[in-house]
Amino acid sequence: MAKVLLFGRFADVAGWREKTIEAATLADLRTALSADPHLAEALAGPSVQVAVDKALVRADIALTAASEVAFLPPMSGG
Amino acid sequence: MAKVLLFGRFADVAGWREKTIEAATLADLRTALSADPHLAEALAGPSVQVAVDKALVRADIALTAASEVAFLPPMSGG
Amino acid sequence: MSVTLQSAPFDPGQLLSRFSVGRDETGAIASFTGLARAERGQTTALELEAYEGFTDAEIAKAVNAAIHRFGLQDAVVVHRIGAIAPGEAIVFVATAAPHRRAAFEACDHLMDWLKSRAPFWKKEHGPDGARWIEPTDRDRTDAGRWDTPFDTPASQAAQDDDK
Amino acid sequence: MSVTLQSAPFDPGQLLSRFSVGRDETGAIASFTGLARAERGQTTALELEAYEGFTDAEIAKAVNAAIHRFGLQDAVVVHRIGAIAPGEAIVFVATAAPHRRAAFEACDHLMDWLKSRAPFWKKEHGPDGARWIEPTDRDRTDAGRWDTPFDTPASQAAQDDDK
Repeated sequence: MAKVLLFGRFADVAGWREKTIEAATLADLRTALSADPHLAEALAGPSVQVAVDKALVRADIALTAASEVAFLPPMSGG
Repeated sequence: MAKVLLFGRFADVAGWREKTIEAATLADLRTALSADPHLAEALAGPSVQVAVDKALVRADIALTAASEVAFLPPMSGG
Repeated sequence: MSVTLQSAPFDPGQLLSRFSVGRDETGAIASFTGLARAERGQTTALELEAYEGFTDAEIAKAVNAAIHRFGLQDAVVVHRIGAIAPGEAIVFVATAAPHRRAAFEACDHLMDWLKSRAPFWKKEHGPDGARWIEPTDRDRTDAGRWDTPFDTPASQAAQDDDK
Repeated sequence: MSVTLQSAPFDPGQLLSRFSVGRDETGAIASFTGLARAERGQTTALELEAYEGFTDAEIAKAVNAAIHRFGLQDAVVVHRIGAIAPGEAIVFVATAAPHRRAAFEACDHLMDWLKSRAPFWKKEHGPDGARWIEPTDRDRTDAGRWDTPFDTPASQAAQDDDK
């Protein structure tokens, strides 16, 4: 279970910005999100970053009900 | 004849900033100013520039009563 | 040092006034203001999205690194988020140092970092609709000017891994 | 474009506010503010002398050359003359351009020029009396960074001749 945040074009692709999703790990969460093939394709793109509780993560990680998972498209800069 | 302006340390050395001096040419004016040996020494230093009517001059030049001659010590920048 | 994300428009001059008072030992203040361009009607508005709590923390890390690297006495970053109209300020950076070389270089460096590596997502609205923008090659090259073997930002390292 | 010599103190922020309004096609404004340093009590005041009508004309030439060289949309220089107390602004330079590289480089260049080649004479007042200041070697080196075969300022050429 985690609060999931989508930024930039990911939110446009998915049609939502924030959702609570049942998942024990980040890998599980990715699988759950893949139910939307457009979002799955967007999240698989290059330079996509994932932050758990506002820290970038690169490996799989366990999630709790309090976890906040953010999917970040390539950053555009300010 | 010319209005003579001294800037920076030249004015400190001479004890004046502005004076009207009889001189037909810049060379004559330099001779007249040499009456003050301290000023003569200061004006002979490196990087000293002379402006006549607000334009830098390097050669001798004729002066009129309306001429303004400025002696500029090495510029310090702002 | 301060980093602010705000949706309200700001006057860069007011920020510079506040930053420059009471500095008896600061010889140099460099500032940069980025404004939204109309592009002759091609851009009607800019929309900037940030991840609050993450974006500001990443910027603060970059500012603190710049303070250390360039020997700054102080630095400030204010960045707009949300919708920005042409002519409005998007970003303001000011740096204070005893001498001007450090102030200029730090300000230049921070802007290069902000334009290419700061966690923002930018949408341009024009007469033909909206599109998401990514950093230009020039932005990446400019930011690369400052890289040292000791200085690969975490976000950049993560990006490189993904490629 | 404007160049102002003034004996009254000024607020750099107010100048930046004025410079940055109504710029729909300006993406970048760089500014620099030079402040008088107290040097821990070693400098009680700075005194700057200019040759009015000459100094401002020379600065205007340098600003116009920078506008042409860097493709600026606008530039402004305000310079104090007379007595300046520690913490007060001595000089303010702002440059406007479509993109930030040009704005930064032009501002940096103008400051290097102003600090080493602008016709000012500077006296530092301290606890042990007053002394006239000349440009530091660093100032000359910084200004030299911008020299091109086509770009030897008249004042510099005259100086070189005298050496």
